[in-house]
Amino acid sequence: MPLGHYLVLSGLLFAIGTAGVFLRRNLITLLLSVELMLNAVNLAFVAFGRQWGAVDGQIITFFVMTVAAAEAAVGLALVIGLFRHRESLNPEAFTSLKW
Amino acid sequence: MTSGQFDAVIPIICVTLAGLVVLLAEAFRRKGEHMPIGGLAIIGLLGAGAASILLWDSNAESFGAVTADNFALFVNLVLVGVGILTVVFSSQTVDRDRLPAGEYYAMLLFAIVGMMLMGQATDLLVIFLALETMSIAVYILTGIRRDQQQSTEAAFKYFLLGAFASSFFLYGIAFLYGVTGTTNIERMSTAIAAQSMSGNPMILLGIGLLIVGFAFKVAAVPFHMWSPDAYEGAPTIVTGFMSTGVKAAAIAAFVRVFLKGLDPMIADWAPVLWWIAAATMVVGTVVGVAQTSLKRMLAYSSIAHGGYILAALVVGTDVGKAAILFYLAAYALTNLGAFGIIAILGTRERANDDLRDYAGLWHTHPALATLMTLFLLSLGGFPPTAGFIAKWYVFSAAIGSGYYGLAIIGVLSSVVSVFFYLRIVVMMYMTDRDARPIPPPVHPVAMGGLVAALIGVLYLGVLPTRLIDLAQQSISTIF
Amino acid sequence: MLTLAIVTPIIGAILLMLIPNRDGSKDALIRYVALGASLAVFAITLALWAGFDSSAEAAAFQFVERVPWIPAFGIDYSLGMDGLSLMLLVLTGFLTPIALLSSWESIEKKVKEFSIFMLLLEASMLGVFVALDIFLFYIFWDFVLIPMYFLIGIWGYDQRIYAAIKFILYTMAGSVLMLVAIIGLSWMHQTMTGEYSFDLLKLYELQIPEGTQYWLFLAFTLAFIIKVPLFPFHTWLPDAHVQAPTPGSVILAGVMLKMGGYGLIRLAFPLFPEAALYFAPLLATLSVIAIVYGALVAMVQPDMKKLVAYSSVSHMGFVILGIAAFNVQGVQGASYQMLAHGISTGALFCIVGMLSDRRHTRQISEFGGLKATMPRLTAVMLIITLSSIGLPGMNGFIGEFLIMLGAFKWDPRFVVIAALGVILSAVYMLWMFQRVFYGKLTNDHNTGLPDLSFREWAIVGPLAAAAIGMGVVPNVLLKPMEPAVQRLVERVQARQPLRVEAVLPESLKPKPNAPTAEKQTPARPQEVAPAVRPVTVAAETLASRNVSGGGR
Amino acid sequence: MASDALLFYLFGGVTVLGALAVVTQRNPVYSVLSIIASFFGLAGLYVLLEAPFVAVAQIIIYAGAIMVLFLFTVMLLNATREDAAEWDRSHPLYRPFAVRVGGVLAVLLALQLGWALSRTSGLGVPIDLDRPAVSSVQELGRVLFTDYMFAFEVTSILIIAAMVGAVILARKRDE
Amino acid sequence: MLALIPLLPLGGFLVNAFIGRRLPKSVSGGLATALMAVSFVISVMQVLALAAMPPENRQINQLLFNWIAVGDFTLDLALRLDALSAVMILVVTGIGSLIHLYSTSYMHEETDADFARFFSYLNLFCFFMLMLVLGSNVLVMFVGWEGVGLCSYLLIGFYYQKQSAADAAKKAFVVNRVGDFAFILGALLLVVTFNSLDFNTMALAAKAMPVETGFGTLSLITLLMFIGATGKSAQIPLYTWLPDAMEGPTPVSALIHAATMVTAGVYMIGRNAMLFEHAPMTLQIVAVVGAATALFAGTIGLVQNDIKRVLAYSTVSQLGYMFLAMGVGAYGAGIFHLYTHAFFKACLFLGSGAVIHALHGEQDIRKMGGLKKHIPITYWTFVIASVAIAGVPLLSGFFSKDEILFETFVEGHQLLWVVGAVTSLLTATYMWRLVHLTFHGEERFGHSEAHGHDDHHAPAQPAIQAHGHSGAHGHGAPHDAPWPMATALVVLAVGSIVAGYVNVPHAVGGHANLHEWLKPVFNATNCGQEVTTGGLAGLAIAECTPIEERSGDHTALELTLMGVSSLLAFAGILLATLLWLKNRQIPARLAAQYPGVHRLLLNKYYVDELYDATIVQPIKVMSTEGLWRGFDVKVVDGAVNGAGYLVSGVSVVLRLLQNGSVKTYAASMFVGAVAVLAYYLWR
Repeated sequence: MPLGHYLVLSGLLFAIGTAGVFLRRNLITLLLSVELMLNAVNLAFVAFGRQWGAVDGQIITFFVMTVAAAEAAVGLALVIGLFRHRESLNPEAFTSLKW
Repeated sequence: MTSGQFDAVIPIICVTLAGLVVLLAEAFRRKGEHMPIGGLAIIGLLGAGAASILLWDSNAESFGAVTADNFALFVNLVLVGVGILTVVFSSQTVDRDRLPAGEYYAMLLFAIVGMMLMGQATDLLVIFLALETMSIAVYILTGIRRDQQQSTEAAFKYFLLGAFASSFFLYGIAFLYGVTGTTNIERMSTAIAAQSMSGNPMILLGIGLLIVGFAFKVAAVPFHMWSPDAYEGAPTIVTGFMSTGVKAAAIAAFVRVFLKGLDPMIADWAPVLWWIAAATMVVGTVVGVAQTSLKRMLAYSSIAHGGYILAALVVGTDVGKAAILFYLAAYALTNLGAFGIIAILGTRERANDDLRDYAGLWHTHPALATLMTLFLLSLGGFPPTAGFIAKWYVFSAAIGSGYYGLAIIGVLSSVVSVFFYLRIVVMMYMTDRDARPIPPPVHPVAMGGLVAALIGVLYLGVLPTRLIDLAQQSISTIF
Repeated sequence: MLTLAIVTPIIGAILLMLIPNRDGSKDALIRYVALGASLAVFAITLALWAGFDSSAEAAAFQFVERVPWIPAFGIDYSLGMDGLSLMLLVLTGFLTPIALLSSWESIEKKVKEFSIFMLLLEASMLGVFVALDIFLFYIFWDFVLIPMYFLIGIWGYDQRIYAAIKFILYTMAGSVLMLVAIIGLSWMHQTMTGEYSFDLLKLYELQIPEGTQYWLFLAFTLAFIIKVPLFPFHTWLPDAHVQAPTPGSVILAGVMLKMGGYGLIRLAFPLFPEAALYFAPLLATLSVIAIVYGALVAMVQPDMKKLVAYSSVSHMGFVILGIAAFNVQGVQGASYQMLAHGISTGALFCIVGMLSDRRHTRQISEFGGLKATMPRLTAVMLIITLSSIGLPGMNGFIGEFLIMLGAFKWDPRFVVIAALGVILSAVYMLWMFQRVFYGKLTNDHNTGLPDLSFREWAIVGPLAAAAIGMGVVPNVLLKPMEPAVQRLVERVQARQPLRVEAVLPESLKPKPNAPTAEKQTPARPQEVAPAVRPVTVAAETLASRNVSGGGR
Repeated sequence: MASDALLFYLFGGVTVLGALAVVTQRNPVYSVLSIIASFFGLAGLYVLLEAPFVAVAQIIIYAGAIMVLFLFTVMLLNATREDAAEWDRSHPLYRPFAVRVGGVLAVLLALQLGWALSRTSGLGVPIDLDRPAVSSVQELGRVLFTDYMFAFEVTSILIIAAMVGAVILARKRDE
Repeated sequence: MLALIPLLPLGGFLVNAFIGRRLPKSVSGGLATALMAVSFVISVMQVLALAAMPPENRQINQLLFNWIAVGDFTLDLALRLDALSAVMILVVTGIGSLIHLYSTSYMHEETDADFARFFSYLNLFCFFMLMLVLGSNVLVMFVGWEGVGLCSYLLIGFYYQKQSAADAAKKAFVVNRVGDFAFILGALLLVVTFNSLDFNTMALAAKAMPVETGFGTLSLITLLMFIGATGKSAQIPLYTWLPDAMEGPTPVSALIHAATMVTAGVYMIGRNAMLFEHAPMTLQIVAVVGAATALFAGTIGLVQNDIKRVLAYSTVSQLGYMFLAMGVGAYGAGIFHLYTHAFFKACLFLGSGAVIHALHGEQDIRKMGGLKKHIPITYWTFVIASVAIAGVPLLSGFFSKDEILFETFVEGHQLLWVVGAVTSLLTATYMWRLVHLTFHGEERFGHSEAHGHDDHHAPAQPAIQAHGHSGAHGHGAPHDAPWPMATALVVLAVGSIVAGYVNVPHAVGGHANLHEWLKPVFNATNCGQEVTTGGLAGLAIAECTPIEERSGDHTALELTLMGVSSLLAFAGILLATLLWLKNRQIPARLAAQYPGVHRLLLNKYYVDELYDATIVQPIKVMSTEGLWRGFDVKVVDGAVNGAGYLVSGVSVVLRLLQNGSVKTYAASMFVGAVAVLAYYLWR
């Protein structure tokens, strides 16, 4: 398969991730969208790595996964914290900081 | 350790160890026992500072991914200063706000580790990891006042948007990797230079996405919207830390990536950054005008200052790079001082950051008011403060390369910014105190920190030569 | 020595900071310390005068101090003075103690801080006048704003905050563009000579392309004419003046406005001669508008301070006119007018301040017939009024006459309009004088107002004496300035065509059958005046340097 | 080759559909489950790219660990239904605006990426022609612990920070 | 020595100004008077010294110091006594001394402080007036010129509590300033033309220049200077301040507004005769303006009811005469009239002061009459002066006026001569109207209502009001002037008779001594002394006829004209006697018959009102509404504040974008990202 296909797929995934940020009214889904975006990047890395015939692409995905895990942990902790304050997961409920 | 493989990372190791020690100390601390945790943090930071000084001019490299060139060391020193001042100011706020001291200082130190690494890393992947380390620590610091919804909310917004930005950033790295086959900045530069790539859409995509990622971290318009909220919600002293440390680290990495790795493409990215810098300067100042919360106001001011730094980045000459370094140092001292004062004046219940809280401050806390005034004047760019020299340096760089437009936008927006800085002064000096409770007395350690910052600000304003020379040396060694 | 002059007030300010005075118990001590410091500065300026060599052959700048400051950019801490600086230094040194004295009754709260700000202000103003490095110049220039901002904002009247902010933003908006131009200039020096320099003397030698000059000149000039202030950039002045406390107004009008004129003479014109030539008619046009406009608006002001403020607009218009002409008479006149205006307007503000201290109002309509209760104040006010309207024999006249002379040699059309100011100044000043001091005591509050106290004598006495003295023996001040002005004018004119009889219509040009003077005017007859001097027919000759030192 | 293409489209389809399901589901539980499905698709693609170790890691770490964390949180908060739309219509910037803009932007972004790629030369060439793939776990480990050793160490700090942070943030409020 | 002449009064000023209020009146007044007297003596000595010199270099110079030196422009503060200034200093110090003497008595009712103030002003005035006449260059002259204006201001406003006085003072100063405006421009043009302001230098230089046929530089200069002179000397159109100036104490009117200051304009033209001589067009204007003023003021004087105002208009009219003389080139005649006028007009004013004094401040001649028997000294001196001013033969006024008319006629300005003659008739008429109404006829002053009921004029001077009722000055019959006043009156009356004899024309067997004396001054204007070559220079010689050489050829004509003017004088007196003494209904009837004309005259042709409506009010309104509230506040400040509001407005709007929703923030980021990418893709 040509590299272009993978990249287009990755781009599509990335765009879907960004769209998710807007479409959903749930903090957890927002986090999932971010995960989608990271996975899109991972796909690109692996594809590029394959293109260059090097392992770097694959290795970088490990790091990305680690980061994603760390982010997920912190993000979910924050979601829990927020939920404790307002009993809501709607991002629109958290606009006490503005202007 | 003579010129071992680890030389370049000694400063980072120092801070990391300090972070771990702090964490352990907290773990072994009995309830109610007082422990000089902040002192431990300072020792670690001083170690890092000493190491940075010792490494000066050594150009040590470690692991092929970390360098200790003067540029990085300069940034390290700024970060050490930021860290120490933050720790010093925290002495007043940690107990008052009942923060978990060990974790707080540990996060602070881990954040600094990330920041230092951002300056020192020569590999995009390491930069990304460092960025994440720093970011995660700062997210946590932002949300550390779990009892306040605002704090958590700020942390979440910052986190979510930061995560997006990281994705963009990472995607950018992916494209650059795809084009050049490496994430090492040096090699990337060579690869780009080897084959003319200015028309390659992939590399342009990579550059664009990297710009987004970096611009987010330095809170450049239009990627700035998280910063006022995050700054307002975070504990004040953390805000100060964020606005200086995070910015310094992000700029350091920005400079390294763009002026070293992507230098061959400068004709492609400079125009974009030109617009971003201009918009940042303008929007930062203009929106700051309407603010009534001091923290928010300084958040916008911080955005604007990011714009000035970006302007120097656009220029990209040696003068510009040195100007960036000088600006970072001057701005760090000044802004931390200002935020330190706000932090000191806060209480557990309220941040006391509304403009009206400052009415008549001169009458109740003349010393604090005077200090605040001087910091604000420095932010506004009045002589004889560091802020003036810094701005002059940046504009000088811009004008020297013919960027008159940027310089004029810059000076005019600094005039506008003076308006809101002076509003604070007006409140402190020219308005009578209303019936608000008088804030608590100042912790002597914190006061010492403020005075030290002030001395720094004035020293850099009156005798900037040493730092200018240092900045010039720093950039001349690597670029 | 110059550093000493700048540092002395700073030391004074630091001393004041060390005096604990939370409850105001040490106010008296603080006032004496501040006064002492300012008097010391005055003494230093006088010593500078005494040590100044005013002969035409003397070095351009004297008492030069030069220490590298930011060598990376060729920025020096470089001070020096010529006659022009000297006179402004003396003016500053003279007015600051007076302003401090005038604060003794009008400033009651936060005396310490007030005095500190006054001394800092003095230091920075002195710095502006002696800086030979334009970077240093800009630093002093900008710093001046800060103490003045506080003086207006803290100790001013009702609208003080608006006025203070307007003042600082207005003037800053102008000066930041100058900063851009200054940097641009230094880069130009770097490109042309390969070394960074902000040294004024080196920059003078720069051959800047004309198109660039225009922009740089405009940037510089905008900063200066806002400070002066020139129509239509004058609207900050009435607000700032009216709202400032008396000492602030005195310094503002007395010295700060002069920074603008000084800047034009010292920087804008000699640095960019071609541009200056190009824009001079524009400046002159604005200046004559300012003269008439300021006077007309002053005429209808109900508030005394505002009236004086607008009169400043008018008078400073003359200064700009003289500078725009940029020949020896014009510039000398402008410099002299700056000094004269410093004295008379300073005194006017002092007197208005005294009235407003007594009555807590400055509305003219609140007064009337004050001569009956305060004859001494009236007498002093009269002297100052006359000096302000340029009565011959008083300080105002010399400057205005020389300015008009200089401008007339350049382009008489401007002078015709400017001379209207002569009429109008009499109208508004005398009208105010009449409404305040003449007539019957109609307002009961005005009965029994105390006349001048001893301290107030100490304030207005020297001012009035100076006003008369400057009119009678102007040469004392003109002479030291002459070589400096001569040099600057030559510098500019060397790059320009002669600016003489440029516009005099053909029919009005004098017939050339009178013997044209030799370039070397013979030594002027000393004792027997009428001995016929060769008639130089309307030629502002470049080489007319041997202007006879009239000393005998 | 044809089977490659078939598999690519199959896995790609699963991935994309899963992703779309993530962002269109109102129930977060379904979203989490959809993303797991999408990850399986990705894992398949990694296999196609001759990166089996990554594929396995994708399943084990991502689908197995991280997503379980998500699922756990969803359950913990017992927020299986998304809040009803409660836009603040009084606000001048009527909230759905952001949503619409965001949607448009996402499409634009996709188009931009696609266009950029379409203009890049050399992307149409099949990947596996010139260079051999490196898929051995041994090689992977060697590189990871030599060239990427430092990065690996850095992640340790990252993880400590995240861990401690998550603990602080999620801890019960009363101390 | 020369410098002492002005410096003595200056010393008097300083003493009185600083410690005067603590001195008794006798000391302060006495000192001032004595200093003036000494100054007069010195003047006489100096003039004698001058006379002893050969006529060609009759000049005494004294350089005080170098005043202004800038570039190639240099100016000395120097004094110069020549024949012309000699006449002037004698007038100034002589009449000045007398008026000082008079004032010691006249002002005696003031408080010590005010008394000293008065004398300090008076001394200061003399100082400046002497500087004016002695100044060796235009600028020193200008110092004096403005200085006397200042003193005039101070003295008119002496009764500062009186609104009308304060207004009049300001008006005087401002109107003078209008003249100064032109004067300064003239001086500047002089500098540009001659590069000097020294009178000698300019005279020499001007001599070498041709007489201008068109309107050239010299014409412009002289015209500007003449405009200056119209201000100071109250000529059309700037004469309006002088009648108002009568608000000042009467001795002031006598000294400043009759004898000395107002003649400064005439002096100035005389001083610069060499320039005017080369600018015939200006001279023409001077003559016409002078004549017009003379006639115009004379008509107004005819109907005024305030004793001092009548005299004021008379002064304006006489000044017009002088300008007429200057304008036709009869400089000597002009100066001669200036000199004689000083005597009789001072005498008249002082006499009117004595009348007012006697009536405790009454100034309205309709409330006088029959004073002859009460105040004989005043009466007789007043009559003598009136006869003199009317031009009755053998008195001083006759000689000077006559000479002017003669010269006018001879110079070919017959029309102007007619105007002058009519004015002469008018002069006699209104002066005698004044004499009749004041001194003759029935007594119309009520003892109990001696104070003004006049609607037009402000109430009597407060100081007099305040003190007038007490002590010796109670309500009694009018009493004659005390000795200092009487002395002054008598001396001046004698002067009015004999002053003319210094210049008896050749036609009646005199030697025209004054002309001879002044000859070197005006002869400096003679052309042809310098032998120049070239066509233009030759033309100059041809056109330039020495004026003073003319007389003698026209003895018959001169005698005829003398006769005519004598007749006119007598006719005027007769007419006045008829109308206002014998048959007083006629003027009233006339007034009723031509109410418009009468009102026009009474209201001084509404010139003040015209100025107010066309200049003063529009300027005020324009300044307030147009410039200040309009341009300044609305436009400039509007722009400034508008910029501020714009920034805050934009700020508020941008701030609203920051709505707290994380999605909005994300959207902003994506917008940025898309834009950056778009830039790269569509570049």
